[in-house]
Amino acid sequence: MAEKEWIETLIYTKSGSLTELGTHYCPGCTHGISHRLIAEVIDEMGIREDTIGIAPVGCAVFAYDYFNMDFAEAAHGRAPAMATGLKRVNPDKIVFTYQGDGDLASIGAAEIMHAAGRGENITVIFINNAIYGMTGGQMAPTTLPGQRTTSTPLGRDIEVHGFPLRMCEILSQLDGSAYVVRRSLHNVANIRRAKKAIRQAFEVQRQGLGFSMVELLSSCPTNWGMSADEALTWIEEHMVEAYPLGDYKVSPSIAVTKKDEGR
Amino acid sequence: MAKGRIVVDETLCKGCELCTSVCPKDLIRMAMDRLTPKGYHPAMLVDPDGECTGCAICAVICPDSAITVYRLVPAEKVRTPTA
Amino acid sequence: MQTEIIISGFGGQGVLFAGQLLSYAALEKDLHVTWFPSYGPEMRGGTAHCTVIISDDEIGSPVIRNPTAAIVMNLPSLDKYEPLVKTDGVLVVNTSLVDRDPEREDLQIELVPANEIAEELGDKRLANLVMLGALLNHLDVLSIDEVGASLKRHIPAHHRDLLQGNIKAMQRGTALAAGEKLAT
Amino acid sequence: MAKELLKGNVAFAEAAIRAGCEAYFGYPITPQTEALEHMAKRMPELGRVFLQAESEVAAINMVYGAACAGVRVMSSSSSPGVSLMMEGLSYIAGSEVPAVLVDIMRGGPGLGNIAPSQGDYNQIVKGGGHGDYHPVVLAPASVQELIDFTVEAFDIAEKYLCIVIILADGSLGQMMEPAELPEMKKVRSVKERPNWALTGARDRDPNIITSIYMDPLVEEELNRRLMAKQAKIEANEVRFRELMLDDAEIAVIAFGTSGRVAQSAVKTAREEGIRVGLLRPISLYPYPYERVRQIAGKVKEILVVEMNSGQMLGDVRIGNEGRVPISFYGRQGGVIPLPDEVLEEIRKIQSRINASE
Repeated sequence: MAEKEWIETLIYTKSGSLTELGTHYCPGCTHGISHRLIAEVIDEMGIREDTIGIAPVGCAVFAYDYFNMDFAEAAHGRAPAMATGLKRVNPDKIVFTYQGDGDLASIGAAEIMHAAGRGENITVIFINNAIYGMTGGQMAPTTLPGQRTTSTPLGRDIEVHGFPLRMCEILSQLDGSAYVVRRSLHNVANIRRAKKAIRQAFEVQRQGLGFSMVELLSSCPTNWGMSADEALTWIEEHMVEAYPLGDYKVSPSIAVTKKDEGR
Repeated sequence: MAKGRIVVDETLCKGCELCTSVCPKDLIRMAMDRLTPKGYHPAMLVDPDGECTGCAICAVICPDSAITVYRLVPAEKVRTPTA
Repeated sequence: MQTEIIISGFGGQGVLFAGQLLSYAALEKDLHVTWFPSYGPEMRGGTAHCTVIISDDEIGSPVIRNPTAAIVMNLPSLDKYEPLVKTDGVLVVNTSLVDRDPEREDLQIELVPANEIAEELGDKRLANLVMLGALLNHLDVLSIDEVGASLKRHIPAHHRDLLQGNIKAMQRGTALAAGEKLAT
Repeated sequence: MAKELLKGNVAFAEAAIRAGCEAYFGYPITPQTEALEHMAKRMPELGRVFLQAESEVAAINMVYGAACAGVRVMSSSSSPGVSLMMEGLSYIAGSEVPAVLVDIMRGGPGLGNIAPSQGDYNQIVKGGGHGDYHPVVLAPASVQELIDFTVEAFDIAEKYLCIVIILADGSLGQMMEPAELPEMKKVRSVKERPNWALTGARDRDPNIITSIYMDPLVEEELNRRLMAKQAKIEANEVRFRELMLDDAEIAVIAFGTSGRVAQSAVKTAREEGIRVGLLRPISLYPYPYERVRQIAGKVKEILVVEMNSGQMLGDVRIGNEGRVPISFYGRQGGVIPLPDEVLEEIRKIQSRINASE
């Protein structure tokens, strides 16, 4: 039997939908992972030249430096409105927003609700790390009860600050939502599921089915005061319980591969 | 002989160590003898026995797209790169 | 020459439309014209009024204090505008809804039981046109034929069946005014 | 095209359509709602974009989004709604994309009322939003000017990549006058959109539209670029109308509806033998300071008339440079001054001048 011929093959390299530039995110911050997943999905779908992104205000404010495609920078919380304007006059393009929890669930709560309610044919990538990162670790609308932040130094007191908002649960109630799911970035298996969900969300938009959102439970090692690894464990041990992973709304018209499940 | 190898781009690596925690063969270490231009100890492959399979799990968790993965593939199975 | 007309009444009495009709006729006669409505909460239930200014020259202010003519469809409108009409101006009063006589003696006053006439004509909504017809008898700037022609062009499609009634209402108003004038 | 009897709000909306406006985003507010309603009917008929947003905040950000795509886009609102748009306007200015806004002002502050006012002068002309920027501001005084300036606004916005705001008041929005609409202009195809527009980075490098520059020196560069643009605007876009100023001893300065009211007063005063003229600034930014300066060098007194508590007054003072006394007559709260009130002010000034001679 002849000896098998082996060739060294490139298995994985940085996505062509990302720029050469290194990010400004802190070491171990999962923003980088979500950027990568989005970029890889765009590569795989071959839509880089047809995609327009909207960056938020928050840590990802410079996302446009890292994505190799047309991008605009929105005012805090207004990305869904801006995406609406862009998409309505560019209906054949893929328009996505990238928003954090302060941007989407606090100051931009109205804009996200109405974009979903209208069934706006855009895709939203929602980074939920339960804290305000950019301003240095204040309470977010998704901060867990008891969680210490610089503006809840004794821990979030629900008597004072109320309860966290669960955006997937809320937005999935709206008729305009076609695909609303929550995934997590706390380990490799979940990262792979997250990527599938992002792919599905972009496919939903490509098929014109309506509003799609993927919420990604994410880490903020710096403001949580943990190592990158500890932060991922904290997601698993605390956030997943408060924000259960899963498919909250999957429009019946989506041809889903049932293997792609959150849990 | 190793079936795979990784190359860490030290301009991108921020030394977060996530790759070290997920490698199934525990082959990734932090290079404590040097700093990247941004001042981090970069990750590096330490694979004296050629155990790396090129599974790319480290690349999947790397937040900075710093890891490039190669694998030896039977010639007849060569296909285009993907994660 | 500038003619300023205020038409005032309750919301729903068609004062805004009567003013627009004058404006269309002025436009079609190549005159300068502005139609200025009162708007807002007073449109609902309270008094509504509009100011129509017709001129052979560019019009400055679209609002004026002292009109050359006023159509008052109800008592609050009479109270408000009777003192304001310019000397020798025209005051057309809807006596169907006004239970007092005007006090001014320096005006051309036309008393028109507009609602009764409108009902006689079969549609109480025609009161505004009866009043307008009476006014036109006193105005040099536009004739009833010119306003009638505008009405044909601009009556809303869903009211087209009322066109003849509208024209008849205007004619009745004019005839009434002409008749009374003859009588004095 | 023949003249039609047009309501101001409908007129500017239709004018925008004919100027090639491809997208309108708005939120109902009296006294401009007829514009939104006209757009709601007409834009879909023409295969263009109309969307009633959830708020003025969202509406202006939709405008921002569509502006980034390189289309002609606008919104319209009234004072309280325009306040909510200030954040978005600042972003549009900082991102240097063209957009048109019509503000049909009403009485304020606060919820105020729906009657005509000129109380947004400072908010609009002086910027309103955060940071160093100036929208170009045009103040029409008739339905025809409302049409003409709206059409022009799109050209100016694209020429300078800036915001152009039509500043009118409730009376202009609500009144009807004969006016002529322009011919329907063809809407640009996607291929004809400007090269900076976000249309997908096909066969070119990505376009990025942003207004954040963390490096103060880089931000300052943007500010300098905006200043250079403003210098051009100030050199090229000053507009005003005037009446009987040649031999005037008294100059009345008023914009928009108060300008028209003042015009009536000036004409009557002339009939009484008072040598009075009118300057009606049309571009409120750039303001006709130079013309005010020239006039101040010739007249004995200036009267400023506004439907507010004296907001443009500051700009007249700047142009006057202390040359002659300035008096102010204003009505607030949604009250339009009447010509005879202004006439009375003119007479008072005339007697002052007579007494001093």
